[in-house]
Amino acid sequence: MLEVRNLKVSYDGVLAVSRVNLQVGKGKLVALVGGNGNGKSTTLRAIAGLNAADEGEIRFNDTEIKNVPAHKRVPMGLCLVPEGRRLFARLTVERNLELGAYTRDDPREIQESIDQIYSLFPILKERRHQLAGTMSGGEQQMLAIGRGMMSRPKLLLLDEPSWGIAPKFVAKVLDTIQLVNQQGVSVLLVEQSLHKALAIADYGYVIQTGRIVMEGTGQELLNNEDIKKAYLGL
Amino acid sequence: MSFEIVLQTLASGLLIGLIYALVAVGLTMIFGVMDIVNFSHGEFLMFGMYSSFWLYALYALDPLFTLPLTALFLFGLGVMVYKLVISKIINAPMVSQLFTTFGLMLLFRGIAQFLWKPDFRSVDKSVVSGGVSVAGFQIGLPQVVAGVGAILVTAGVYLFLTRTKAGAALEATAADKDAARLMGIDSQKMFALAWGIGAACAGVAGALLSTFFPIFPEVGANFILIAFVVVNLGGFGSIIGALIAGVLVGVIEVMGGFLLGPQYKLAIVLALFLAVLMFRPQGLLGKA
Amino acid sequence: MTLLHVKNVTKKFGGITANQDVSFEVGAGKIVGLIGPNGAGKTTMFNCIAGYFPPTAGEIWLNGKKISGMTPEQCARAGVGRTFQVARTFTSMTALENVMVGAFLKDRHVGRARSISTNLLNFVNLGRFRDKPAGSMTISEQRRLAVARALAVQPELLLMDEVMAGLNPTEVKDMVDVVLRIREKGISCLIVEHVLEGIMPIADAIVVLDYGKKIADGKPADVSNNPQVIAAYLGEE
Amino acid sequence: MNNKTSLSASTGPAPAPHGKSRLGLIVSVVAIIAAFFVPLVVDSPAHQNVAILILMAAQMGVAWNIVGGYAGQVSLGHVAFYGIGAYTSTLLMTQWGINPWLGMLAGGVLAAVISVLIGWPCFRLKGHYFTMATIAVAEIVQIIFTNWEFAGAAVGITLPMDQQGWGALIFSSKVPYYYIALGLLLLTLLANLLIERSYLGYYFRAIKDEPDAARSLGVNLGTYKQVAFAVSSFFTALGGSLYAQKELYIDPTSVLGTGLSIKMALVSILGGIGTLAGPVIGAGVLTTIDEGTRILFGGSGLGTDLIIYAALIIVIAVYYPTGVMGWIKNFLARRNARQASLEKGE
Amino acid sequence: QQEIKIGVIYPLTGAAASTGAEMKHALELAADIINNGTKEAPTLPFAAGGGLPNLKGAKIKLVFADHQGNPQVGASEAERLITQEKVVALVGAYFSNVTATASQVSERYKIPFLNPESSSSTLTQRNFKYFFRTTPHDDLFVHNFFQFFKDIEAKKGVKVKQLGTFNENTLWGNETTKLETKLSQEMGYNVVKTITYPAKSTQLTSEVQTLKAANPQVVMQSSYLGDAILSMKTYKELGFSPDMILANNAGFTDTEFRRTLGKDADYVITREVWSPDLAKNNPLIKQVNDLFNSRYKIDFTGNSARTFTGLMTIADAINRAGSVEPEAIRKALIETDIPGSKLIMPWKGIKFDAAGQNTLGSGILVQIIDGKYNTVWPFDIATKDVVWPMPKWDQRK
Ligand SMILES: Nc1ncnc2c1ncn2[C@@H]1O[C@H](COP(=O)(O)OP(=O)(O)OP(=O)(O)O)[C@@H](O)[C@H]1O
Ligand SMILES: Nc1ncnc2c1ncn2[C@@H]1O[C@H](COP(=O)(O)OP(=O)(O)OP(=O)(O)O)[C@@H](O)[C@H]1O
Ligand SMILES: [Mg+2]
Ligand SMILES: [Mg+2]
Repeated sequence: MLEVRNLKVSYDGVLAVSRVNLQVGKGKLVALVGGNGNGKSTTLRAIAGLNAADEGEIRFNDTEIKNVPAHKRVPMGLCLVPEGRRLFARLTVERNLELGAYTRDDPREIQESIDQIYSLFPILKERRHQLAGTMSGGEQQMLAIGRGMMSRPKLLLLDEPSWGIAPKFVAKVLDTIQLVNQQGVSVLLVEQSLHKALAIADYGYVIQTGRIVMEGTGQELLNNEDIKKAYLGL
Repeated sequence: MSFEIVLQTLASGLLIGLIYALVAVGLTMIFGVMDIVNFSHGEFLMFGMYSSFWLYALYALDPLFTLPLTALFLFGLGVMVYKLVISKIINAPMVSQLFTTFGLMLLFRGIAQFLWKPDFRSVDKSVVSGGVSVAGFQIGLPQVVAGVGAILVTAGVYLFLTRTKAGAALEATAADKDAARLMGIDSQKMFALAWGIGAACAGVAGALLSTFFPIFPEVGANFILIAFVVVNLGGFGSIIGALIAGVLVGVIEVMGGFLLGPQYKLAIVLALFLAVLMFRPQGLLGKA
Repeated sequence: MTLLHVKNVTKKFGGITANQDVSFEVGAGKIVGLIGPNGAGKTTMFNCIAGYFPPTAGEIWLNGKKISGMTPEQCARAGVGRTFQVARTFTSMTALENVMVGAFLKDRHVGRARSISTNLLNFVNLGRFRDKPAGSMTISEQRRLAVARALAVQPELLLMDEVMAGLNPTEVKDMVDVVLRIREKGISCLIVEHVLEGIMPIADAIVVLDYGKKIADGKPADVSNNPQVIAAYLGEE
Repeated sequence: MNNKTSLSASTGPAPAPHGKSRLGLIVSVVAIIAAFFVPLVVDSPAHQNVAILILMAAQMGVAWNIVGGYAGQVSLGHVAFYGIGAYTSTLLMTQWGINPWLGMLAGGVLAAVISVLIGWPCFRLKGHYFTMATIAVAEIVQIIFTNWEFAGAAVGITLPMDQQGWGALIFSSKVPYYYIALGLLLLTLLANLLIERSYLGYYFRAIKDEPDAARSLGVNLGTYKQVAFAVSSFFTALGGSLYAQKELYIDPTSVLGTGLSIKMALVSILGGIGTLAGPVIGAGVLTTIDEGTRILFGGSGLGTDLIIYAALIIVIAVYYPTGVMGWIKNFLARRNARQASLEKGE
Repeated sequence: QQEIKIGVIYPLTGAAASTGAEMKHALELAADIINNGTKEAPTLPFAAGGGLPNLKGAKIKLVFADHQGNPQVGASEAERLITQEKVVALVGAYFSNVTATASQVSERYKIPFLNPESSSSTLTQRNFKYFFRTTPHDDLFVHNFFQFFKDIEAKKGVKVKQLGTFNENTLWGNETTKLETKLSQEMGYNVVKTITYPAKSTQLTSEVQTLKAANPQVVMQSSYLGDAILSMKTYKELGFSPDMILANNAGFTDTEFRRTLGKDADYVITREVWSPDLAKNNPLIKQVNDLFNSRYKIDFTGNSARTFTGLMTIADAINRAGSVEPEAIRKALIETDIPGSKLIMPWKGIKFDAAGQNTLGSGILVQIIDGKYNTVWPFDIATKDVVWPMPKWDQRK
């Protein structure tokens, strides 16, 4: 479904990602893990089209999308829930959700999706007329995830979805992701709670200083000694 | 001072205020969506006036009938300005944006002077001319038509922004253009649209003005300061705010000038404007 | 000895009550965790303590001085340092300069402020970013930078809002180290954190908020066994 | 917990601020020395006049830059202070025969005082609202002067030319004006340099970037914005006094017109906002373009000069949004990066 | 062959650019006549062509500069023209405030400055040695207004009592207002309303409203073109019909004023210094105007005619000086004595007093009737009888 080859991205001439190779199969849940500042977000942004790739290939459903502008990747079925949420702070919660469905047309179906999100995160329903920017950190994160799902993506890119979410809810968020995945949506997940992420992932990649240094199934990685030492603090 | 004079003054203020509103709507729209202050907005107005004038002078078409054409022409101009210039400075610091639109202002004036000479022109025989006298006071017919036009256009823009999908997309782009792209919104297109509509509003205002205001390359200078005050007073980005503020400014200007001395009419408007900002730093209808 | 005393603080936004009649204390040289579900009112409490919102009701005292009603800059002078949930970095300045802005509160001398700040950057393990534009750091790095910056005002109480979010367990451990060393300097810490591995082991006390109200208060071990806390926040594990 | 770090200051000498600034230092010293010799080399008064215009524009820009660039409070009403400077020294001299040097100082102080009256309410406004409020204030000031009989109203004031020399600050030669303008510019630059290097410079930039965060570090926004505003208006007013002494005629349109406010900002932006040398470079470029296009194309009456001038402004703003200084920095950074990557063998 | 450079400073861009363009044309025509001669106006000085005879046929070369309406730019340009272009004299600058700064520069350099059309009376009160002005100034013009009142009272038996002033808030408007107020008091007229309005207004409703409320018999108005047009439209719209609008030149004499307003411009009386119908008294006027018209497709106006005369005057002085030394030119200027018959102006001639002011200049009043300017005062040179009062708006056809 998604295939990234030799991806290279830089900021103002400084390389942030060099040589990233990864694949996400149809209906799979793939995790991308790594330490702080190693290029996870940059990789996701490049896939979504927010950062231009200097070199390499990004193939989505067998089409090369490297030069497709970000907004045209959405109707193709690609959606990124970005780091730092990037909500429309001055708009209401509901308006944010509606905008998530910008590429969709049928108002009734859109309403259904909104209701689905509301049942998933009841607080959003309660606060649907509050301005997104005044919601608490965790509430905003839920809204960001919800908004991302509104476009009915085929591949969902999630950048640290559990950021700032209370422990009780982290499980719920991850459950939700799994649920979405089981409904046929492929997921590429960047997550810091490694054990939780790798536990639900079909496959995982480890990124270090802009390169993929290790890959394997979730369980393999969890049991790897190097990983335990470097990332799990064991 | 008689009651009639008060009524008369109010009416005149209201009518010119509606024009201010229309000029300001375009400005506030561009600001609201892009956070860019367009110094060259008065020149869009000027181009609108010249467009009406030339259609009138060359083909004897009345500005009122060519209004859609003028609007279309200015829309195109706005889009073109966006594509050629503004799109390159979206991420630049606020001051360089000011600088660019200021340069555009000078450029447009220079171009107008180059193409059409510094002469004053006017549309002398419009289908609407002269005045009507209602209940003892007189108002100019062109002004009335312009006022009605201003209300219609403002309402149209408002409905477009609040009731259509494109309006929502504009709003989203305004809030966070990267996030909007992630929703599948073509932010470039939205910005171009904002400039198109903004310029078209100014163009329509110019067309409506051309039936009673002299036309010359620097005419924008007469309106731009007032337009800025109106946009601010209404709250940057607020269409309804611009409408209310426009009328308010028009009435205060005429009334204040009449009561306290015409030489201070602008000072009165500005002072009241500052006073309002002290209590509502975000303007009347602006969001904090 | 109590350093911070929050007395019956209530904060409302229009119809929403973000904090309701919350009271707790932070002892001198102690680490206190402030936890609770999303939207419980933790960040709001921080904003009240640091002077960003005046409480709707109640009072806040620091070191025997009433600080509720003060402006943020007065609170900073009174000894409150803070970080923000959204990083709020001075993006056009380097990492070092960011910290120096804080250091100037106590010492206007540029050279001294610079050396204090260099030390602080190393202290939070960001030494290598010293002369880099702070805007190019990742979000989690920027939050750590904010810790150094807040430390530079030489506070008596440091408020940290989710500085461990976005860190993997190893990095969390490093950050825990940093927090412990802050306490060693005699600075009290009030920490909002969802990463429990980061806060539970080191906190001297935990305060739990839910829907704006305090539902528990005490030693970490007690709090984590409190059924109400489990139901509202921790979830069954 | 091995590497214990001390929070207290180490008393050793502070490391040099920026290694790269050494080049800047050399260039500046050479430029300043060269500036002293300009009138000796350039003997045409018209060219000297252009040089003076550049220095005066630079001085305005440097003064504006303190509040508009460093502190990020974009004032487009600074001409009010310029006018206050011009009118104060002129009125003091024509009405009471007070020496223009004193008048200049008085104008500066008065402008600073008035800046407090303006700043106190206006600094509650943010971004474009602040900018617009400053424009409004300046317009009001202009209207007041246009109608104020004592200050010559719209007619303006002609300065008497009967006394000349350093005491009266009026000369028939251009050279003294050149050195006065240069001295004023250097003084303004010095003030700017001291600010930039002191805590104030850091505070100003912090306020510009993230006012809320600055507050958490004990920075009182109102106070420090006001400090920047007052210093800036003080120096702007000095420039205004010099204008009056040089042109010997002032009226509301020439020393209180909005165009001048914009020019102050333009000069800084063009050169590089929030940098020391930026406005000076900007003034050089802008004045040259301005004078050049007018001299080359202004006689035609077709507005060609305006078109070329405007087009140049736009091109510069679009392609070098951070000004000449930004371009230089970028250039150096890129070169360094290239060298670094060469060394790494990438 | 020698070339004599004369610097000319006018507003070639900016708000007054259209007037600037007319004056530029007038100067070009004058220079061309001097250099190449003309057969159409044989009695005009230098009509033989071939440059300045006393300087071995040296040609005049005009060096144009644009002051953009900005006093500082005016001064810089003067500085440049004098020191760079080495001009021997300056001509300019239309706007009184620019003339003020530019002539200050020429005074410092001891270069003659000939001002053909700025009317601020203060300009010749500065004790300048190198400043000469051919046009009469506002003092005289305003006096003309009141003389006209006296004359028309005597001739037509109308009583002018209530005056209103309507002047823009600039140097020019302000000085005029002061003079008008002063003279009304001296001559027993009652000013019922004094309005100074900000130039470049978007609307003049409040002003006209105020004026209308005061109900003056005659409005004395000083406005540039845009405001002149706007005010006339507002008068009509608000139905304000005074007995007479007595305009102080500027916008009201601009070609565009009539073209724009058409019939609505009729009956306005404006102070002038020149009018084509004066050709009746002086054939030169028609000849030169025809030349101008055939070349630029426009007629002379008061401004361009004065500017033309200005250049002729300086050329005359240089020729008599027989030298390009500024000092010699100044001397020659002081001795200037051109008779009225050699001018295209309705003046008795040109002769400067110690302050540099031409003492033989005078003004006329013209009234627009059927879209044409007709000299109506002084009565002895009038080409048409004055229409008084002007018809009310609703009684016009
Ligand atoms: N806007 C930017 N400008 C310059 N450099 C940047 C920018 N954003 C990120 N970088 C740099 O690129 C590198 C990779 O950053 P990225 O955000 O992809 O890391 P990450 O793996 O997502 O880290 P984290 O876990 O902190 O989110 C970092 O060294 C960072 O400093
Ligand atoms: N300015 C505001 N206007 C309206 N509601 C607000 C405002 N600020 C906060 N709230 C609401 O108050 C409640 C408490 O918010 P707060 O940010 O304090 O939560 P929190 O405990 O920090 O949550 P999180 O862990 O998710 O960051 C939330 O429901 C939030 O939506
Ligand atoms: Mg990241
Ligand atoms: Mg929070």
